[in-house]
Formats: sequence, structure tokens, C-alpha cells
Amino acid sequence: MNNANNIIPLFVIIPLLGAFLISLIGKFVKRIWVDILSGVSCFLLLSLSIFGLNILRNSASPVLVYKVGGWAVPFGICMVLDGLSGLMLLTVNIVAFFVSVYSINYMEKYTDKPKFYTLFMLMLTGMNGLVITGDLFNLFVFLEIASIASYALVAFGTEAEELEASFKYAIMGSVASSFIFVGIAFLYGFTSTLNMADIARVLSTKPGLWLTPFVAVLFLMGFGLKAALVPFHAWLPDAHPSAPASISAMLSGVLIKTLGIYALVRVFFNIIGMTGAYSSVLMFLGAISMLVGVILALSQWDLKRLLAYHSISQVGYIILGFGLATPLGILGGLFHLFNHSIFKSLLFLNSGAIDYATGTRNLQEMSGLGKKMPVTANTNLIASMSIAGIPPFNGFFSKLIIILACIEKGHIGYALAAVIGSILTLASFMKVQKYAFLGELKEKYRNIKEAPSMMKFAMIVLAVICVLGGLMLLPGLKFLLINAMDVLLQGRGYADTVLGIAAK
Amino acid sequence: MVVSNSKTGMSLIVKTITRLTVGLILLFGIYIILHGHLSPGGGFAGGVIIALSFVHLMLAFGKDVAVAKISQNVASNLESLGALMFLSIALLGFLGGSFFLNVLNKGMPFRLFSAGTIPLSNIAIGLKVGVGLVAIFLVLVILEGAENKK
Amino acid sequence: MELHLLLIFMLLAAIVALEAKDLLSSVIAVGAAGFALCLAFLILKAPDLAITQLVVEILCLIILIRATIRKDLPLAIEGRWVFNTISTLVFIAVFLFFAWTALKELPDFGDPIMGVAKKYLEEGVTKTGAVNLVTAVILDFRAYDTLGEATVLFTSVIGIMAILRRPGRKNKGGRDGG
Amino acid sequence: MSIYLLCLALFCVGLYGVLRKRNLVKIIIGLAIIEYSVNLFFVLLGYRFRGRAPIDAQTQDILNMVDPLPQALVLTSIVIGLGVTALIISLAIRIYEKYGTFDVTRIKRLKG
Repeated sequence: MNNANNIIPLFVIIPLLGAFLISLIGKFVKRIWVDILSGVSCFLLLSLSIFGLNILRNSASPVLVYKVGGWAVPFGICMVLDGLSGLMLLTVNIVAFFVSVYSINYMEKYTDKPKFYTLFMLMLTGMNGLVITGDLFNLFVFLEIASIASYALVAFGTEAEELEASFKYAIMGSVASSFIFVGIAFLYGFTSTLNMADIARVLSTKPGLWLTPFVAVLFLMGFGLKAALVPFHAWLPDAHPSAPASISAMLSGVLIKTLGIYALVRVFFNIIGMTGAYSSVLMFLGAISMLVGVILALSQWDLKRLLAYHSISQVGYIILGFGLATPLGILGGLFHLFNHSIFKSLLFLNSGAIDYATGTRNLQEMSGLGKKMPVTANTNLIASMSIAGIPPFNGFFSKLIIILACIEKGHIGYALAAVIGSILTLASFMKVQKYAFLGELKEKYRNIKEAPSMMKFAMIVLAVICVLGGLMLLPGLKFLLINAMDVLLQGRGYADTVLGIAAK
Repeated sequence: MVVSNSKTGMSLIVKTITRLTVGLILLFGIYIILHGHLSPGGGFAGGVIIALSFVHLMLAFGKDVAVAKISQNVASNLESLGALMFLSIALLGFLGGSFFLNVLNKGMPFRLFSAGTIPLSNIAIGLKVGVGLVAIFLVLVILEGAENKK
Repeated sequence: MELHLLLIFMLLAAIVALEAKDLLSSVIAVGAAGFALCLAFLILKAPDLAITQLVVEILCLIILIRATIRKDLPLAIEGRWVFNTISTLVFIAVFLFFAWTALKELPDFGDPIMGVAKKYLEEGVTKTGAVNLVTAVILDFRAYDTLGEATVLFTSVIGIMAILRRPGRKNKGGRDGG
Repeated sequence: MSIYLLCLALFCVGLYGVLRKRNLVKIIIGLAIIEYSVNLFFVLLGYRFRGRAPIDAQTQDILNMVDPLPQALVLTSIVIGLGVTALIISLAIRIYEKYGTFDVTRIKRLKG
């Protein structure tokens, strides 16, 4: 087993070790050590994901397969690191590192910080494990780890509203997991193997006439609920606002992407194989999510609920991009996925900074905070510009690619819907900017001060990534997106590459 | 055993029976864990049985006995220790080449010390599951106590 | 044949559990369904699962009763949500119909295609040394699953401790002061 | 085939319970029923007629054993079900403490 492959399991071992150590030493040691341990392990993960991408770039084969326990592929569990999972790992670990740095200060308002960091590391374990696994049941187990950690984190503040939101989220999440589990059971009954590549190989030899569409619908319902697509989005507007700000940044930023969109895309493109029917269903759901999310967001006065509704509409953009199943559409979807997790987590971190300073989330109560909180105001401005799709920022480019892909494929209606959605997003974020930061300062917020240093650091760096991401200036981002796009375009060819490399 | 004042816990009959059966349940749980690779059951089932023996004790003798037996953070520390033990068994596999490799020799089947790292993993999981579920129950009991005071 | 009986019994127990007016009786009915499931595992030649299901079932019941009995619970009043009922029933009918069509393509009950499992059966004892093949699969062939599994339980224990801790926030946030 | 349909019917009863009921504890019970039916469905897929429990004994031969893989997965799924159900019950206890009722309609402080 050459050593280049050995880094793949580290993506799960490091956060797991971090979680167990934090929960072990949490009570005996001073608070600062817990922050250091969590920050170091997140930084290690970030550098590991960048290092992993370099290995992927200059490695001979496009896919790295790691056989856990030394067993041959269909018998044991294998971990697969290819373009798509590389991109997802990079996104998850960037956002996780800055959120972990941010919550060093933000979590002072909550009791029992070691438990928060343990659950945070466990959620990170679940997401990293889900992205790199090559086994369908393993994907379900890590999905459960990330979901249970997020149920507990949403209810971390133990206020009445948060408990109810977390209960609703937990119930809908468990129903979605049981749909996914029934789907896995059907696939196992039909193909009698659990390895994703092996299932794709068997499905291509004997396609189930009625079984494959049924399993596709089950997975669409299960993963669609985790990704908050429109018919299943009811939990998101309650769960995200009531979670602590750093957790709602993680939830909106990466959790609905890895648990929902990544799993949906991996199953539909690489295992079941994308056909015309599935792509039109996905495009339709994406378009509806886009419009419903942004229309509902217009009438919101609670800042975090407004951001949560925008998450639904931006997820709609990404699903629309993937639903097109054309090279340009997939590229747009992937790029928007990366951009959205950056600027949406930045927006939630800003709302957390406002909540930290003023204690309120209601737009009507705030005004003129820009004078007292310049850093938060500017980063919020950058993030609002990029989510609304203003040219120099990254949101514009990814939305442009999706709209061009819609036109290229001849779906003018969807392209129009994307443009309207973008305009409405701009309108509602202008409202946020005006009410929160412009205007004169209210009396009771006379003496509020800027967010503490760690929070400012996280927000500034994320804003810089927003700007750099726009012109694809980030080194290697272009290569990464093209590589991830090829993984999806080869569809069920994924099975031959993985099985080929695993056989060596 | 803490002398059983009649106020807390259930009636005397239940207490005397509990005194007899708790040891047996605990022993049965340990047997299930140790023989995980030979007979049905294993780390999970054995761990839950051990947790049930403590729950049995707690129900019969009231919650002050239980809190005296294991305090909450001792339970959660033991649990993270069990989890670390299982993870270190997994990392042991790195010596032999890959993550979860069963490095120890396999020995003769049908013998107690036979299946390499499997009995060790069973013990680690049994400890973790058992103590974790006892911690859950302690938290539920303590919460209820606080609720009555309110 | 006896599987059909057990399943019908579980269906009845489930319906009683949902429709019973008093919460405690519905908890007991769901317990009965769980024990019937444990019997079904025995019939399906899965002793490992029977033990685990029995023991987990007992623990779940104790926690559920802990949640329901200590409270002076009014009878569960039933509201009429007509639209909700109709949409749920329509969804269930559609789900069952498509499940029936998909089930026709699965190998029929009793002779599964033993693709990967054939190797586990033949080489399980020699390769892993464990006589109980289910434990061999859990702790050696697919040990990574069990690591995830132990983490799931660890997460839920830490999560429950985080939820049930007394003071949620240090200073009561000005928001809703709840 | 009919055994599978009965199992999925149990799944639908649980689903009906979760979507339709208004009492928190009834929703949790519906969830438990869904867990039972899903686990049973997976084990049913692995059953062989005249099969034997997958525990090797010196005497019997290996060939007609039941499929051990679904049993390993369902063991994991049962413990996941325990973890999720315990978490949701502790949420319900805390909600009862704050709201004083288990009824969903009276807990509606959120505009969901």
C-alpha cells in the first residue's frame, strides 16, 4: 500500500481523535486548550485536503482507492478519493476551519463549550466520512453521524424555540434516513453487493425496469429532504435560525451540500445513471426551489430566517445546474456549490456577529450598525454582493454559467427563472444592508463594539475567498472543478475506473 | 450495598430480588461480550446488557444509589476511553498495512483467544456501549430530580 | 407461515399503538411489536439480531415510559386534519403500488443472490478466525462500519447530555429570554 | 412476495403515524415502528429456505447458511435506531418541560 494512499483514512481519524480527546480532557483542562485542540485538528484537515488534491493532481490515475482492512473491493469497504470528493473535502474543511476559529469567541455565550466542540468534530467526521467512502451502507452510517450531531447542535441553546425546531428537524431527518435505508435494501436485494462501483457495474449489466426508478425516487426523497429541496424544505427555515450562528453557518454552508447534494449527485450520476427523465425532474425541482425560496425570503424580518430561505433558493440553483446534466451545467452547479458554501457561511457568521454584539436578530430593531461594526458591515456587503450575483464577485460567475447552460440546452424558462431569482435575491439583500447597517444608530445600541478578534479574522478571510473565487484566481480551483466535472460526466464509467484501480 | 431506606425505590420484595439478580445480569453481559466471536451476541448486545444491570439497580433502589455508584462525568470519561480504545485497535491495523487490518494472529477457531483483534474490539465496544447508556440514564434521572425540586 | 402470523400481529400492535388513547398503553403496544420483531429475527435464523433487538427494545421502553409516565398526561386529544390525512393516505397508496411493481423484480423470498456473502461464508472462518460469521463481518470484513456505528452511539450520548444540561446559555440572551 | 408487502405495509403504518399524529410521543412511536419495519425488510432479503444461522459448527457444512451480510447491517441499524430514538425522546422531555404539553398544535411558536 503505497504511502500516498495512506492519507485518505486520516480525513476520518483526525476529527474522530479530536472529538474523543476533547470530550475526555474537556472538564479537566482550561477552556483555551479545547479551542487550541479543535483549531489545530481543523487546520490539519484543511492542509490535508489541499495536500490530497496535490497528490490527486500529479498522480497517474484520476482516482485513489484505499481498501480498508486490506480486503479486496467488493468484500471489504473501500474509500475513493476522486475529483468530486476532493472538491467537497476542500469546501467542507475550509468552512469548518473558519467556523471553528469563529466559535472560539462566539460560543462564550453558551455553557459547556467542550461538548459543543465534541459535537462539532463529530459532525465534521460524519461529513468527511460520507464524502470519501465508496460503500453505500457506509455512506448511510456517516450520514447518520452527521445528522445526529446536527440535531443535538441545533438544540444546543436549550431555549423553547430551539428545542421545537430541533425536534421537527430530527423527525424529518429520521424519516428521510429510513427512506434511504429502504432504497439501500432494495439495491442490495437486486445486486447483492454494497460497493457503489460494484452496484453500478451490476446495474449496467441488468437494469431493473421498475426497480431502478423506484429506488431513484426513494433516494430523491431521502437526500432531497437532507438538501431541503422544495417539497421537503419545511424543517430548514426553523432549524437554521435557532441553531447557534456558527452551527447554522456549518448547516447552510456545507451540511445540506454534503449530506444532500453530493450524495444525490453521486447516486444519480455514478450509480443509477442519469437519464432524461431524472434530469427533467431534478431541473423542475431546482427551479421551484429557486423561486419558492426567494419569494418566501422577501417577507422575512428575522435576519437568520431570511438567510435560511435563501439557502433553499441557492440549493435550487445548484440542483438546476446538475439537473441539466450537460458539461456546462455540471460545471456551473459545482462552482455555485463551492461559492455558496463560502458566502452563505460568511452571511451567517455576520448575523452571528450582530447577534453577539446587539443580541437581536430582528432587522426592524437594528439600524446604523455600520458605524460601530465596520468589519462586519463590509464583509456582509461583499457576501451580499456575491450571493446576489454582482459581477466582480464569485456568485455572479457561477450563476452566469448556470444560466448559459440553461440557454445552451434550450430551457429558456429555467434561465428566466434563474434571472428573476437572482434579481429578487439582490432586492432582499439590499433590504438587509439598508436596515442593518445604514441609517442612524439606535439609542440602545450606542455603546456596542465590534466583534472580537477571532470572529473578525474568520469573516475577513472568508470575504477574501469570496472576492478571489470570483475570477477563478484561487490556485487550482479551475483544475479542481474540471476534474470534478469529469467524474460526473463519466457517469457509470466510475465503476470501471474504481474497480480497475482497486484490482491492481 | 447501600442500606435500603424504605422511602426511595420500589418495594422490599423487588429490592431483595434485585440484590440477587443484578450480579447475574452483569455476569451474563460480560459473557456475551467475551464470547462475541464464538456464540451469538457481541460488543453491542453485551454492552446494553451491562447497562441494563445498572438500570435495574437504579430502578429498584431509587436514584441516589445510582448517583453514588457512578457519577455522570466518570461515566462519560469512561465512555470516551472505550471509544479511544476501539480507535487504537483500528489504528493498530496501520502496522499491518491498512486501516482496520486484523494484525494479531488468528489462532485456532472455536477457542476463546482465537480471532485476533475481534475479541479486543468486542471488549472495547462493550465497555463503550455499556457505560454510554448508563450515562444517558443518569442524565435522565438527574434531570427528573431537578424537575421535582422546581 | 408463522412469519405471516407474526407480521400480522406486528401490524395490529402498530395500529393499536397509534390509535390508543392513553399514552402508556400505546407505549406497551409498541413494545409488543418490538418483541414480535425479536421473534421474527429468531425465525429468520438471526440469533445475533434477536439478542440485540430484545435488549435494545427493553432499554427503549424504559426510556419511553420514563418520558410518558412521570407526567399527568391528558388523554391524547385527536384533531381532525382532513387534508393532512388524505394526502398521507394518497402518498402511502402510491408508495405501496410502486413498491409492489419493484418487488416483482427482486429475487423471490427464500433464495437471495449470494454474491458477496458467498465469500464471507466460505472464507469467513479461515480468514478472520471468528466462528460467528456475523461478528466476522461486523468486526473484520466491514469493521469500518462498526467504527461509524460506535461513533453514532457516542454522538447520541454526548448529544443527549448537551440537550439535557441545565443552564443552556450563560447570560440569558436578550432575544426571547425563553 | 407477500411477506415483503406486509413488511412495507408496516412501514406505511409507521409513516402514517409520524405524518398524521399530533402527539409528540405518538410521533416517536411511529418512528420506532418505521425502524422495526425497515430492519425486518432488510433481514427478510437475506433469508434462505432450509438455511442455518451463520455460526459455524464443526459438524454441519457451511453451504446452506443464511446470508450474514444483512444481519451485520441490521445490527448496525438497530443501534442507530436506539441512538436516534433516545435523542428524540430527550428532546420531547425537554419540550414537555418548557411547553407543558405534548400536543404539536399547542407548541406552534414557530411559523414553519
